[in-house]
This record gives sequence, C-alpha cells and structure tokens, in this order.
Amino acid sequence: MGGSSAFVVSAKKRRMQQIMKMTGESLLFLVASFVAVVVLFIFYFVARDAIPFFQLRGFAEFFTSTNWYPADEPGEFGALAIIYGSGMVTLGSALIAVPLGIAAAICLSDVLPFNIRQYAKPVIEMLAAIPSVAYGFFALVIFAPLLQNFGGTILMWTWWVIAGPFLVLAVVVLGDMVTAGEPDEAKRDRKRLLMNGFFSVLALGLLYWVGNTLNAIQIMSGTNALNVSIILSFMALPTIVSVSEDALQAVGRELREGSYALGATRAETLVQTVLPAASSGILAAVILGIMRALGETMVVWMASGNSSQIPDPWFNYLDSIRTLTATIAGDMGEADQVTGSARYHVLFAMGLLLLIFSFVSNFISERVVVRQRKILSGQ
Amino acid sequence: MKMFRKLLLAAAIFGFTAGPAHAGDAIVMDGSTTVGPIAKSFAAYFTKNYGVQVTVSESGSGNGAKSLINGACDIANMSRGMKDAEVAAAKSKGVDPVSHVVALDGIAVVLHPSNFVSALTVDQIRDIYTGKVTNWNKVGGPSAKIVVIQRESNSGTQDSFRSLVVGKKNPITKRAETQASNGAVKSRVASTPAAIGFIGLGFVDNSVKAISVNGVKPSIDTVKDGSYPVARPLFMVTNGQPTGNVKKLIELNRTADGKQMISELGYVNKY
Amino acid sequence: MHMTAEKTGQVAVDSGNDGATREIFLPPERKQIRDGGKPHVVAKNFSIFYGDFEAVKSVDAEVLSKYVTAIIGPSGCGKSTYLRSINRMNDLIPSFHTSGTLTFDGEDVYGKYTDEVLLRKKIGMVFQKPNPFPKTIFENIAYGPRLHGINDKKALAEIVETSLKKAALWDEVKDRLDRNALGLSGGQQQRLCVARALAVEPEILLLDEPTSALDPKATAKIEDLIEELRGSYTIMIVTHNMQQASRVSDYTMFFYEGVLVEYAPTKQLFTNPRDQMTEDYITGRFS
Amino acid sequence: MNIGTRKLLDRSFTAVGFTSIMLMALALLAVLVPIITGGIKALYFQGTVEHRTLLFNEFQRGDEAKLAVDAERSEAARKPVYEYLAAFDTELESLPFERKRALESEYHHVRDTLHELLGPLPGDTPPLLLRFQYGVTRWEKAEEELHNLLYMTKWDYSDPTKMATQYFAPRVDEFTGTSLEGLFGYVEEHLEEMLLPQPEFYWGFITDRSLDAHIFGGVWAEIQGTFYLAIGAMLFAFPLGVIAAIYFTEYAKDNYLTSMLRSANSTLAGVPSIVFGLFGLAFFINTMKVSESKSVLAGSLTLAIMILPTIIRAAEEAILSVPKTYREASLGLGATKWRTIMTVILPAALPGIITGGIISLGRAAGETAPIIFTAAVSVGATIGIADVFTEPTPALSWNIYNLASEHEAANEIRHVQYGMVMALISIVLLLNISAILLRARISQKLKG
Repeated sequence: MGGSSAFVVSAKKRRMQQIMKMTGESLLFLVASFVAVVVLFIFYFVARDAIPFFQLRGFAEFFTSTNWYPADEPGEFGALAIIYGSGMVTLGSALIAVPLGIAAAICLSDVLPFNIRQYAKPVIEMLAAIPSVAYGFFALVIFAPLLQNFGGTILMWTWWVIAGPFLVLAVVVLGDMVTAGEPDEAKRDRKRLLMNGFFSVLALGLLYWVGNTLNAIQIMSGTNALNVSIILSFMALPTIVSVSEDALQAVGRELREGSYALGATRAETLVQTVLPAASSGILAAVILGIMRALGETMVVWMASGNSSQIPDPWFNYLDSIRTLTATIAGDMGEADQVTGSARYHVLFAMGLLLLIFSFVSNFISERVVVRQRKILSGQ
Repeated sequence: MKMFRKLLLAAAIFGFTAGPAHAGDAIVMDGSTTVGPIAKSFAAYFTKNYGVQVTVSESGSGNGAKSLINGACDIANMSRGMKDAEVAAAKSKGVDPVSHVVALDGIAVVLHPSNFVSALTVDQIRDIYTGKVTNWNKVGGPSAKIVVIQRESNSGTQDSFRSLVVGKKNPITKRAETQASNGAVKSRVASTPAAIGFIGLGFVDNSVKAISVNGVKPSIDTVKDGSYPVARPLFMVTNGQPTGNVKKLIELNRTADGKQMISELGYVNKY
Repeated sequence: MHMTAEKTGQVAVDSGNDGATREIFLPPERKQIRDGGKPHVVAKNFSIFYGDFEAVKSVDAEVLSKYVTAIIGPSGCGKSTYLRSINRMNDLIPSFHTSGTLTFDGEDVYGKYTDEVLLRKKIGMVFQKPNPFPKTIFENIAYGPRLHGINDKKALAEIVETSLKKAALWDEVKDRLDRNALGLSGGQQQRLCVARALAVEPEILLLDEPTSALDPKATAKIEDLIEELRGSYTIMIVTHNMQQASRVSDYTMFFYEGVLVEYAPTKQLFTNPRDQMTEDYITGRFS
Repeated sequence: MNIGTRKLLDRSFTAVGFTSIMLMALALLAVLVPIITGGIKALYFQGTVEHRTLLFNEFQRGDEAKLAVDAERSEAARKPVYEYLAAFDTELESLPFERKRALESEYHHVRDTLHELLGPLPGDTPPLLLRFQYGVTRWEKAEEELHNLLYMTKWDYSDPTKMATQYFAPRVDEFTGTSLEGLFGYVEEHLEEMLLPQPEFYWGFITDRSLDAHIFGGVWAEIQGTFYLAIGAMLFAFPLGVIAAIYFTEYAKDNYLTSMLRSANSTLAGVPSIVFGLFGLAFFINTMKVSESKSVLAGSLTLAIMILPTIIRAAEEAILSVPKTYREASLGLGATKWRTIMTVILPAALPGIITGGIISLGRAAGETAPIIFTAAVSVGATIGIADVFTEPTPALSWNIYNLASEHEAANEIRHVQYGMVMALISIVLLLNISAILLRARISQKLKG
C-alpha cells in the first residue's frame, strides 16, 4: 500500500477535526449551562431588589411583626402573619395530600391490575394539567359558597365518612390486641367480643359527638384556609403520587417476594418492608408536593380571603389568611416601582424567601433520593 | 372655541399626538382598577366615534405612575394623587405629571339588608374598622359578631376610605377580610348577614343596604354637594398639558356624553 | 404421566408408568433420614397457565418429605413456575391460574378455603438473588415471627439465634446483629435469607436457584447448608447446575417445555435416564 | 394478631388505596363537571331577541329579515307595557304630593327592572354604554328580573336584636287602584313574547371580541393572547431544551459539573411561578428593557424559562429511550457522532420530545402568575402579530382571575367566566390528551 491508508488522516486534518469537535461541544455546553445561568440570574435579580428592603427596615420587623400596613405613610411591613398563612395552608394541604397521595401511589404500584392502572394514570395527569387559575375559579365561585352555606354539614359528613370505617377497624384491632395475651381460645373469643362491644360504644359516642360539634359550626367565610388547603391538596397530589410511585417501583420485586414468602399479607409487606425501603423517595415526593402548594399563587390569591392575620385560635382553618405568593401578586401593581420604596422591595423580599425555601427543599429532596439509591444498593 | 376644536381635529388627523410618540396614534392608558370602568368606557366610546385605538391596562395606580414616567403610557389612571416621590422621579426623567379630576367617587358603607342598623357615624365606623367594636349590639343592632370586609391595600377605594373614615394613623383590624374588588365586597356582604363593607357608590344595588353616614344618605347629589363625608376625586394624569386626542379623551368628562357615561357607571360627575 | 418416587432404605424402587420396577441406590455417604418419605407435596394433573399459555402441563408427582428434590431443565421449561406455585408466589401475576390439584400435607393449595398467608408460613422460600430487607440482621430474622404474633423480645432473640445457627451464619454475624443486612457479602446474605425463612418454622424449604448469583466458594457453603438441613425439612431446589443437582439431591425432576419428563432418584436419573430427552439434556446435547 | 384481623387490615388497606384513587377521580370530576356545564352555557343558551339584535348591530350577523319580523313581534308585545307606563306617568303627575312621593321610588324600581328586561324605555335618554342599550340577552336572567319586578324583597325588622328575616311582597299591591296595576300581570303573562327566547349556539363566544368589558361578546382577544404567549414561550424554550438534552445525554461526562447543571435544572423546576413573574419584571422589563412595559415578548420569555426544565427532562427521557442498537448501528457504519444524533437518534426520539413539548405548551398556556407583571392586561383589543414585541395582551388565564374577582360586575357575568375557564381547560386538556395518545402510540411502537 503506497502512502495513505484509508483511516489515517494527516495531522493537520485531524487537528481541524478536533477543533471542530471541541467548538461544537462547547457550544452545546453553553446552551446546557444556560439553565444554571438562569438560576443564578433569578437569584441575583430577586435578591438585588430584596436587599434594599432589609437595608431600609432591617430583619426584625419583617419576621416578627404581624402588622402588615404597606400602604401607610410610613408603612409597616410585618410579614409574620403572612409567612404563617403560607405555612398554614401548606401544612393543611400536606395533611390531606400526603396520606391520600401515598395511598394512591401504593394502589397504583402494587394493587391495581395493569389494565385499570392505564385509566388511573391519565386522571392524575389531568389533575396536574388543569391550570391553577381554573382551580382558583373553582375554589372562589363554586367551593367557597358551598362551604359558607353548608360548611357544618359538609364537615360532619366528611368526618363520618372518614372516621366511620377507621373507627370500625380500630374497634376490631383494639379488641384483638387487648385479648392477645389470653391463651384459651374459647375464652379469648368471648373476651374479645366483650371488648369489641365496649370499644364500639366508645367509638359511636366519639363519632356522634364530633359529628354534632362539626355540624354546629357556622363558617363565616367560604374563602378561608380550609378551602385553599383542600384545593391546594388537589394540586399537590399528582406530584406526590407520581414521585412516590416511582420510589415504590424502585424497591423492586425481590423484597416484596421475600416478605410474601414469609407469610406476610400485602398490607404488612407494604407497610413493613416496601414503605420503609422507599421512605426517602417518598419524603422527596412529599417535599416536592409541599413546594407545589407553597409556591402556588392563583388559588390562594382568589380563595384565601387575604386577611393578614394569624387566625384565632392559631389552628383555626376556618379563618381567612393571607400568603406570601398572594401578597406579591396582589400588591405589586400599586407598589411604587419607580421610587423603589420599601413597599416595592418588600415584595421581592417575600419572593426571595420563597426562592430560598424552594432551593433548600429541592436540595434536600435531591440528597434524600441519592440516599435511597445508596440504601437500596446496600452501601 | 369651535375653531380651536377644528384645529385640534386637524392636528389629530395629521398625526400630531401628544406625549410619547410610540404605538402610532393609539392612546395607551394604564393604572387604577377603580378608574378602570370609566377608562374602558371612554376608550370604547373614543374608538367608536373617532376611530382612535385606545388600550386600557388596569394594573394599579402605582404601575400607572411608573408607566407614565417610563413613557409607556399616555394617561395614567390614578385613584390617589401622585406621591411626592413619584413626582420627583418623573421630574428627573423630564416628565411633567399633570393631574386631571375625571370624576368623583362616593364610597358607600354597606350592610346586609337583614341588619337592623341603617345609620352609623364616622366614629362608629372607625371603631368597627379598628376593632374596638366587634358586635353589632354595641351600635344598636342585633347581637352578632361583626364581619369586617376591607379591600386590598393597593385599592384606591381602600386608601380613600382609610384617610376619610378610619384615619391614616389607625390600623384596620387584622381580622378584616380582604376582597379584591368592589363587586367582590358587594357579593360578600350580600351573602353574609353580619358583614360590613364599603364600595363605590355605583355598585350599590338592592342586594346590600347602603347606610347613612353622619346622617347623610349616599347619593349622587350628596356626594356632589359635599355633604356626604366619604367621597374622593379620581384622576387621569398626563405628561404635560394634554393636547390632541389625549386632551379630547381627558376632557370627555365635560361633554354631555361623557357625563352620561360617568353617571351610568355610577360615579359622580365633577362638572 | 404419573410418577412416584418411593424410598426403601438404601434402595429406592422406581415404578414408572411403563410398569417396570428398577432398583437404584442412594449415595451411601448420606445420612439416614428418619420418618421421612411421606408424600408431602402432591400434584395431580396439575397445570399452570398464564392467560392462554400453559406454562406447566398436567404434572403428576409426589414430593417426599424430608428429602431433597432437585428440579432441573432448560430455561423457560417451567421449573421455577412449578416451584413458585407451591407457595402461591405466582398469585401476584394477574393472568395466572391453575387446573388440576396440588396438595400440601394433604390439603389443597389452591382450594377455595386455603389461606395463602397461613400456607406461606409453612413453606419457606429462598430466591435467586439474595433479598434481605434493608433492615438490621436481627430485624430481618425477626420479621417473620413478628408477623405471626411473636413480640416478646427474649423469644425473638432466641429464634434469631437458633435460625442463624441453623443457617450456619451465627458465628459470622453474632457481633453485628444490629448492622444493616445489606452490608453482608452475597453468600452471607443468601444464608441470612435461609435463616429468615427458617425462623417461621416452615415444613418445606423452596430454593429457587439459590446459588446462581454467588461465587463458587459461597455456592459450596450453601450446598453444605442444604446437606445440613436435609432430613429436617423437605427441600425443593431449582437449579441450572446439573452437578449441583446430583450433589445435593435425593430425587430429581426434569422439566422440558412445561412437561415433567422424568422424575426419579437422582442417581438413577443421572446414570440411567429412562427418557431420551433426559439423556440428551444431562449429556449436554441441549441446554 | 388473629389471622382474621390481619386479613381485615389487609383488605381495608386495599380499600384505602382504591378510595384514594377514586377520590382523585372524584376531585377531577368535581372540578371539571361544574366548569364544563357552566361553560357550555356561555355557548349554548336561550337567547332573547335582544341578543340577536345585539349580534346584528355589533357584528352584522344574523338573518336580517327574520330579525325584523322578530323585532316587530316583540315590539307589538311590548307596546302595552309602554302604554301602561305612559298612562301611569300622567297619572302620577295628577296625584296628591304625599301619594306621589310614596309611589315614586317603587315606580323607579319598576322602570329600572323593565329597563333591565327590555332595554331603554320610551322617554329615557338613550344610554351610551352598550350594557344599558339592550335588555336581557339571556332568558335565565330574564326570569330572575321578572321575579324582581313582581316581588319586593322585604325585611322583617320587628326585633332589632335579631337578624331580620327576608320575605317577598307582591309589588302589584303598592299600585292597586292605579293605572299600573295591570302591568305586572301583563308582563308575567307575555314576557316570552316580548323577548322571544330561542335556543342559540353562540359560536361567536370563541371568535368575537368582547363588548363593553366582557358584558357582551366573546373572548377571542384572550384566546389569541394565550396562543401568542404559549407559542412564543415554546419558540424560545423548545430549541434550547432539546439542545441541552442532547448535551446531557450524549456529551456530558459524569462529573461534578454535570451534576451541578442537572441539579440547577431541577432547582429551576421547583421555583414558584410567582417568583418567575418577579424575575421577569426585574430582569426582562426593568433591566433588559425588552419592552417599555408589559409585552407579549417579556411574558413569553418569562414563561420560556419556566417551562425549560420540563422540556429538557422530557427530551432527555425520549433520547435515552432510543435503543442503544440504533446508535451502535449508525456509528458502526462510520457515521460521526453528530451525524448519528441528527439522523438517527433525534428522529427516533422526536415523538417523545414532541410529547414533552406539547405538555409544556399546555403548562405555558395555563400559567397566570408569571404573566401578571410581564404580559397580561385586563382589557385590550386583539393585537397584530407585529405588535407582540411591544404590546401587552389579554390572556385567558389572567382574565379569568380579573373577571372573577376584580371586574365591577363579576356576579353578573359568571357565564363569561365559566366560558373562559372552559376554553382554557379545553385548550390545556386537549394538548395533554393528544400528548397522552401520542405517548401511547410510541410505547406501542416500541413494543413492536
């Protein structure tokens, strides 16, 4: 063969190729790093407009005072009640969405047969796809009047429907547990029946008393923390369900089989083996769901009642509250943007607070997922 | 005068529009939601009768001021006066804000019709809004806890109500529920027997009961003659003295049609 | 095809469906088995389906108590499916159903009133891949007894110790019972799984290719363990490895395409197979 | 525990799972059903002759000849009403002062309600605002107004310590013995003839501009604005997202930098939407000055940043799901890496990438918070495509909020709000359903 072979090219050509490749790759890298740049920019620009607020007013008032009178001369910018309101609806929605979401995720991953699962998934996707303003509209125009007019009755029925079956279970399980020590079987059965009767009376009493108390409640305003919490839980559910389902799937068949083979029921397998193994992933799901609720604007703006108070008593979900996001959305229009007053900057301070929350929780959820992967691979 | 108008018209035809020379010959309005209904009606009227495009953004008085200073709008609708700081900022950018009263707005204090109370004094209203009085039986009504309804802090109506009734120094009770608009306050009061709220005079209908304040019933006449204590002017602010179509739009409130529109909307004419 | 493997002391008599009776000898070095040899898992015309697909075709076989029975055959022949159907692990697959009968201790495994949870308590299983729970070693062993109502700390500790001893793991882990089981080596994990299965005091131990994921040294330990347990439990082991089958088992089943082709004492099956297919398989003509 | 109890717990556990899925489905239905039934009423309703006249006058739509016939019929039916009023006007003048004062305010009510029902009455100054130029356009409103005409809402104030109770009193009683007495019965009897309601499909709700701040007319300006914003966002985010995904899947080395970039991506995905709005205001408008004030451009850019992480993730997944063999086959034939990506991997991954794109498009169309400060206005005309760089636009999402909680007549135009919500949900759900179908087809193709 004379001189040139088919795949050895001249040094110059090879170098040109290398350079081309390098340029191409760095261009791609630049585009890919755009996202990171955006994150930095968001942080920078929100912080830039937030810092003047703290320079003007310091930290103490913002975090410790509940006096929110931004339009006064001079204004008062105590955001404690607003931060509390954000926390309250987030907690409320988590209380609803987390148990429901985890139960639904378990059902999807371990209980439903494949052909039904195919129909359940789009339901979740559609729940996630409905725009927040549509949920807000629902909360304000349809749900709030219902709550206001039939609030007590709705609460009572909810209590009965939820607590009824659980109390029945509790009666059975308690009866079983109390009598477990009795060695004689016939005697044990008799004793258990007695115990069941006793607990039934207690449970019925509880059911009736709480139901009655709830029925007597008069909800003064349908636009309140409860309304918002319920609607926000609809919005957080899809995130919680799909992320926890992934976590449950990641646990793998082997562990489940190991538990079944020892004579565990499905519930025991899931609660004692699968859930603990998937707990980190589920925690991540919960964090992401909570972030969704905390960062939501339209629903809380439209349906929370927007009163900047810490409810009285502090856990009263039937009171109106106000959240960070709604305050930003509602106050920005009238704030004096040109003059850069505290009233303008305080909204950015709230934005910064939200941003830091989201950064931190995102960081934690990522860590947590890494940890789960490590645990499951046995390190 | 006629001559002058013709000249103006000619100026408009030749495209000499006042203010910032952007967006062709369209007029851009931005600002208060309270002035919004008037602005929107004026805009529709103007477009229909003169063929001039008018766009209206209701993004709040503060945003309106900002837009005017940035030159992004021709008219800023304001439900409050320009603040000193805003005027200073405008001056530094070479913008000379001139305020025009477009209409007067009476603020009616409204209760649920089932409430026996039909008159309150300014002092009583202040006590209710500051949280000193929390039950209707303290002001001659039935025994029921008062549900206090206020507007967003960015609302011009809220601003006026505070300065005219509550007093700027006195904070409104934190229990007060906040609604986003006159309409929302009205429907809230209409659906809550123990509620008290305040709305623009134009929004009052028979679903709520507008009460007398200091013995004066709110009406167009009492607002106009100044005897009703809770009234305030609404502004349109321009850069420098307006000319051309902008001037015509601003001065629409002096024409018969303009006056009619204002009163149809439930505001009170200044002229 | 009805197959019964009977045991008569050192000499086994195989009465196949051809009517002929042959004598075969069990390895002399193996320990005697007392009061075993009763039919323990009995299949009668037992078939397994996945939807329309018949994965195991009308098997008739009796597995004898306290002996080790190996199940061999090429991949996809239905041997694992058969094994897993004994403790109803296949129930999790939606399209799974059976016909014919399979009895365990004389009771129908797929009977209308059979409780699979109680059934599984009596049948221990160890899987292909070691699958300890991501819990401590102690908790892994205690998991089963807890499920079945033992909550007493002392009783649990005792069970853990005896189970680990039975699985020949006690000496290696007794100082680190509170460590995560996933920290053990593969072979140790597999023996832990055996111990976990033993902790609920099963009558049968099903081993589904228990050494396929292990290295030769760990494999040898598991085989030793099987030899240890032989005689105390009925053991069924699915394996790829024909040497392993001949080393550890007393009886061997050969499955091919869902059909139980031959079931005989191990020695006989490997030295003098009755079926041409069996011979082809054990001589490596196909796999 | 007893095996029976264990089994019971197991079954209840399963039941809880099922219930939670059912609850989610119920929640979806609870939201969708009222919105859709309400929304349909914006399109399909009993329209009165007033509505047909409005459409003809404002949009030159409808059958002129038929309308003239209808107008004549309704005019004939209304004539007695006007005659009653005229007669009473003269009678009122002749009444003694006390009686006159007593009747006047009730008579005002009657006139106002009749104005609502039938439009301007003879003798009224012709109103300038469109909303006062027509009577009721929808029959269900007419029935409410009729009730208002026939009955006075009264409150029983006899016990000042209690909240008064409501009762209705026939209004006709106030006017017994006057010439107006017959009016009430007449209107009650002949309202249908005066308004001639007939079922109407108002497709114009989608394609018409709004009239008099959404009191009448359609929502085309909002729909168009929503499309501008969503498509604008896609124009920026889609190419960027796909390129970034190519980098992450094909080029990125497994090192610290890459994991940093990845976590930046998930961080961006977690930023609350209102913060994007703040950023858009502070960066695109106040700093970059892409436009003087709110504009479609600024809004699109803000939305683009918001949907970027979703697009990147979807595209990454799609690229990763392309079988390795494709890649190896192409490289084995001597194609360069870049060529392999462009000619083999991307085409194979395209359906998956597009699915992700469609879902993001839906998200961009539905978001409100990021466009509050950057693009949305409450009232505006449709804008031309050339104006997107400088002009703000109304958009469905923002205007739903605006009409539902800030509009001066929020309660009176619920049907418009429902219609808008339905339009928005339809757009978003149609996009999502098409994405779901597309994905189902892909997975079928991959299965073979």
